[in-house]
Amino acid sequence: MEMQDSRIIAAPRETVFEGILKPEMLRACIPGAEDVTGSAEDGFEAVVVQKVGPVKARFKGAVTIEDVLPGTSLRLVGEGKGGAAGFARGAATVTLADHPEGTELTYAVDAKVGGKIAQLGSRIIDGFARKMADQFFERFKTELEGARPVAPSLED
Amino acid sequence: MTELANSGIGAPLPREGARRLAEGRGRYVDDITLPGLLHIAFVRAPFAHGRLLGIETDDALEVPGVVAVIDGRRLAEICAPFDTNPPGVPGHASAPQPPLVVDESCFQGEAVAAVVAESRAAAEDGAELVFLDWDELPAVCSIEDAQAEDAAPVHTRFSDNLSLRHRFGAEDVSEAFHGAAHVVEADFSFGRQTGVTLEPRGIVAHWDPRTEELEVWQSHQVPWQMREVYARQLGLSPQSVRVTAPDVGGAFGLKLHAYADELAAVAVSRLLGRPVKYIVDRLESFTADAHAREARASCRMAVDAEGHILGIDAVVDAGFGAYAMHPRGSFGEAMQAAQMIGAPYRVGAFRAEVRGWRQNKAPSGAYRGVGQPIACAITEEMIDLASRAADIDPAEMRRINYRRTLDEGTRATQAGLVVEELSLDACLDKLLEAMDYTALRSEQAALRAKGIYRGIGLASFVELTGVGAGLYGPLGLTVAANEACRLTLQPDGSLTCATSVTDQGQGTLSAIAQLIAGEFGIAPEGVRMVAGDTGRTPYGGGAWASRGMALGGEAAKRACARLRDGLLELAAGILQCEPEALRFEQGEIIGPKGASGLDLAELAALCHYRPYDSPTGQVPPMTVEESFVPAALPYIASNGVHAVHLEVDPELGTVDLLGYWVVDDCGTVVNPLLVDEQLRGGIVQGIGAALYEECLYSEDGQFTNGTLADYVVPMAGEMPDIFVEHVSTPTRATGLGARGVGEAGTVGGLGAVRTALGDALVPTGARVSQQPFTPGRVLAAIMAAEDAE
Amino acid sequence: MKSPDFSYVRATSLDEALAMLADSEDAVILAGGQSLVAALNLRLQAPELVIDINHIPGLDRIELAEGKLRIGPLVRHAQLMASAEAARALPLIAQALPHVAHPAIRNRGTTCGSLAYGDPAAEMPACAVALDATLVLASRDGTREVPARDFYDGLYETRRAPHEMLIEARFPAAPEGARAMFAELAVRRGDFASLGLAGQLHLDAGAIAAFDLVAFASEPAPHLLTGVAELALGQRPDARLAADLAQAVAEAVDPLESPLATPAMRRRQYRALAERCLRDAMELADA
Amino acid sequence: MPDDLIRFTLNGRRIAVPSTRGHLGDLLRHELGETGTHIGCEHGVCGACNVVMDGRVTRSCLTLAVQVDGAEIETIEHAGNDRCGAALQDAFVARNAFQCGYCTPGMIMTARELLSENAAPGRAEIRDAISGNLCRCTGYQAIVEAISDAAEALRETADD
Repeated sequence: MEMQDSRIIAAPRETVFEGILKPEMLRACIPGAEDVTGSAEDGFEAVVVQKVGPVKARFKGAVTIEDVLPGTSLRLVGEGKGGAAGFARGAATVTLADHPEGTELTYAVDAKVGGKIAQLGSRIIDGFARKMADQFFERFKTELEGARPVAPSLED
Repeated sequence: MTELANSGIGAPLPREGARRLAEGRGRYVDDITLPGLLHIAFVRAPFAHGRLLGIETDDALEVPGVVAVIDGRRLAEICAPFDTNPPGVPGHASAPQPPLVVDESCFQGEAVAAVVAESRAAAEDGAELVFLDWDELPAVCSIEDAQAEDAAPVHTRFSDNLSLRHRFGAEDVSEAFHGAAHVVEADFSFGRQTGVTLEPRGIVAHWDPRTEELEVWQSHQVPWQMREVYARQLGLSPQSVRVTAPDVGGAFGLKLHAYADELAAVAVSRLLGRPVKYIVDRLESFTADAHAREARASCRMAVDAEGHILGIDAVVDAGFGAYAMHPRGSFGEAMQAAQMIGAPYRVGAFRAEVRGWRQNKAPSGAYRGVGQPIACAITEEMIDLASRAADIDPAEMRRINYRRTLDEGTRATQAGLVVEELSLDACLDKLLEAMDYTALRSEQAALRAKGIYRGIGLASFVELTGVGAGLYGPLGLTVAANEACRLTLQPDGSLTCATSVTDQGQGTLSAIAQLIAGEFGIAPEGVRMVAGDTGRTPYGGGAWASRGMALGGEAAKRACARLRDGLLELAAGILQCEPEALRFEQGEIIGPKGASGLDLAELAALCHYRPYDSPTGQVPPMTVEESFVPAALPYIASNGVHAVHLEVDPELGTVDLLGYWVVDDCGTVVNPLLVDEQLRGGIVQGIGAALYEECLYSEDGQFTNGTLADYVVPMAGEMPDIFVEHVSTPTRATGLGARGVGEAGTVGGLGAVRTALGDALVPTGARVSQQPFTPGRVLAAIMAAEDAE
Repeated sequence: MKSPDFSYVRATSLDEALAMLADSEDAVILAGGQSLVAALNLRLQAPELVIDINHIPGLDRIELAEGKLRIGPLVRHAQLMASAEAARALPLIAQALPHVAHPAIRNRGTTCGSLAYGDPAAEMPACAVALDATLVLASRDGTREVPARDFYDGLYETRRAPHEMLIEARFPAAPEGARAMFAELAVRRGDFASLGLAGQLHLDAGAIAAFDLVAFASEPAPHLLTGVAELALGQRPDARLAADLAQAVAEAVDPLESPLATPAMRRRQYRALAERCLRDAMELADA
Repeated sequence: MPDDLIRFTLNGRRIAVPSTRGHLGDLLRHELGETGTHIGCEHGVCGACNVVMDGRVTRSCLTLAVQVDGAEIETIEHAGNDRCGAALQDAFVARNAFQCGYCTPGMIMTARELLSENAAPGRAEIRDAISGNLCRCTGYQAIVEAISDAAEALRETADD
């Protein structure tokens, strides 16, 4: 499925862009992330647990950042292998633009789910992907705008 | 008929073994257990197309109860991949299919690794912890995508996706279309279906290293075929393999094939020297059972002003899936879908081209009717379109064109079909009377004026039943198509019939027992049937293509004749008369002077214990074996006509079935109790195809409705009562005269719903080409027609 | 398709169940189990702890008092269906229940379980929203009441926190002369609906005095059609009104795009379904 | 279950069996050898696994094995012990209301509950009652007729 949404973030464009590249930001923003290791250059490894309605799945995944146009856009590509449950993969193309109230972050997400999870119905899967993306960028906005600073380093 | 009824044929007797099933005493594969039994759960490919880079099994092996995790490379050492390219099908190409993926996987759900454990639950625990490392490859799923010039290959060993190309009939039929009074044309799309047997596939395999014998219990239609398959793939002597099919919870063609996962289970047992069980669960059954029916077609029909069919020109493109199902291939459906177009009718010129396309989807295979439902649906809708163009009543249009028999001097139709002894006129007469066709037509007209859209649909069909060696031999398939009967007179005077025919609930065994009982004038309880076990039955086919009674019944009849002739000769010697003067009645020999005092038990005791009492000193054999395959015909054609009455709700798009009638000719009806509900069951599957059932894949080859809640099969609430009537034209091909009936319901059901829907939609100007006719599709067609106005 | 391993506890009191729910990171309540056990078999869920409340006394009561019908958390669909008192008090529920799955499922499945689960295609949440029911949620820290109209956020998303349990659904009894409106489109009897309408209207002196209608199954959560109600209130029922309101329903719904039908098709189906169930409720003759 | 045993009554017999995580269907079939209850989908749609739990028809695949501690379970193996079950079995045999027999136990358990509540169900009521039981072989018509026949037979012998 594909979907698109945007958020206005009360922070300058450069700050927003740098924020995305920080590993601790991924840690804080990926919904259900239990464990994130790695770096923006080499990619991140994560264990993610997600629940939508009757489905609760645990994925071992990798997140890479591609097509970086500093300050302007990048692609976040996440891929999770769920053992017998199947796989989940999402790519978010993030574009930043100046906005009177800070920065407009637009994201276009293309999500794919496969294997047993896909078999159980697109109804749930669409909800799954939508929820993941919305939560990610909502948390991202909160983290960047919030008084609470991003934790400098979590133990791996 | 009186004589026949007395002899057991034609009596609506309850089925042998029925009480056992009604009391929950069936014995299905999952009910079988062995000491030391291990269980398998498979890790299956999550992608439609991928390259397997590695398998991580460490975590899985830590799970309590997990004994082994076995991958495709390990199995490849002891087990050959299926190679399904019958030499007799020119231009056919399919990739070899290993029991487990070795490096390239070609459909979502293909088995990759076997987790073997003390329980199924532990095996599944382990399977969750096997992580697969993949490169995803481009997937090609729809028939259109597979056809595209630049389509990625479904399997990297091929450069394109064309698996079969064939033409039936003439190269050029354009002549017939020039100057025809009417030419009609339509496109068709048939949704991919699967059989959904209520009992999923399952297997217990035991390679015993002590005896070096492989014993297999499998929910299957053709144990003899499977004996050959397992022996061949594992490099064993067929004589060291025994395959038993216990009670089978529905098969419908789905359990006619050899499956990679089941072969893997057998190979795992061979590897570990332990008995293993693998029961396909419902989620797996959707992605890993054979699929069927996916096809697109276009057809043109030319008729003259009086409605005579001048020509048919059709193209059928079939979706084969990733591999050809072993060993019979996936081409049968496509071939019959094309070849059977127009079969019930005299057709001036005929051309049907068929192409089969590989796709990154589950392999397609045999499912009840094999292509014939598609051919029937195309034909019948074309007839309706032509009848509207020519302004001829659809029933009359059919009658005008019915094929009574082959034209003089020809051996086959232009499509190469040998169809004889048809009774379509008689079937139609009976049908129209039963449904009160004229009254329904007037009611339809009256209701149309009120905006109520009812449709009346007819579908005539010719079905190829009892398919024999004439089909498989020339294709180069090592499939026995004869059916055999080994009949034994036991010392106590009871009879044992070991038959190669198998029974998945059709009641064939019961009908054969009834037939045998009739031959000796005894009660069917006096005949013990043995079937479904290569260790105990004579070599032969099994169950497919509506063959049980037509072929197995004939073999039994012939065995009875031989046994009886021997016994009568013996009795004649004792009674000092001619054997021709004797006959069996209630197990007793009746002679010119009435009851002789000799009965089966007495003769059996004499032969077994006191052969010296025989006047000649000789006794006839107590066991005779007969095998039958129709010599003259590759198959026995049966025929019939279906009718549907339905109402379409043009606002909701829903279809409500109001009535269903069928008149079928399956020749001699041995047991109407079995035959009628067999027809109804087939019809309900046809209705399922027409209205509900479809395997929905996403563009990237993910199966998206793979649960029984999402893949919709017919339930009791929506099904109509179905009126069944018969015309009986015994076939001359056998002494028994029975034709097959197992698929007749499915072959005509789809077409009849299609024509009824088309008829109902006439006032709206809409036509639904894509099946199943879901509310969404019906509504889309109606809305498109409204927009066009 | 065998469930993963889990711990199982049979609670003997509500307090005990709520305490365990609070103490465990990952516990689920087992009432009817008709969705939960399927999810376990399918390995869609792998809870640490399953808390069985089936043996807690007193949770299976249906009580009518002070104009409210209270449904306890162990009241099965079949039990509610068999209750004459419930049928009188909640004609909408009586009309909707036969559409909930099949007899064997209704024998075990609970009405509160269905309400708490929040399947968008389920009938009971739609009825609860239409009838303005109150849902009582309990946790170790106490109870709170949430109007059903605020409870459903989206696809299976509700206001229930993980440590809370739905311990009662409280429905206002229908006033004398209230008429239920219910219709759904499902492929087969007992299937999850692809779209549906549930509601109730009430006439006073020949005019519509109360009107609540919910669209469900085609959207992530039950959708109370307040705009349609505004058009209906104060009007006298006739064929014209039924047609106008049906048109308003079709315009008010917001069906999700699905592979089976476009939103435009869904609106057309809604219009037809709405007109029919409005006419039924208004007791107008067939069109 | 302090000693980790599931104790319940199965077809009139007292049973104690080690606790297991699976569903009731598997417990009956694989731990207790009562294989008449069939597993068709394990997600509650097909009805092949229907048994009677504490007097009500229940999907055994949607019931945890541990849940039946203290319960009374009745399966197809015992259905013939009452008039209604026996009448249904007779009628199913006489009408040939099945082919492969895989759905039959669940179908009969479901029909028995219908007839215990409704002595004279119409065809539509019968179809509605069995609408949660999948039969893939028959056209359902013989099943409807068998249930109807059984109801009639029970009415005729009601006073015996």
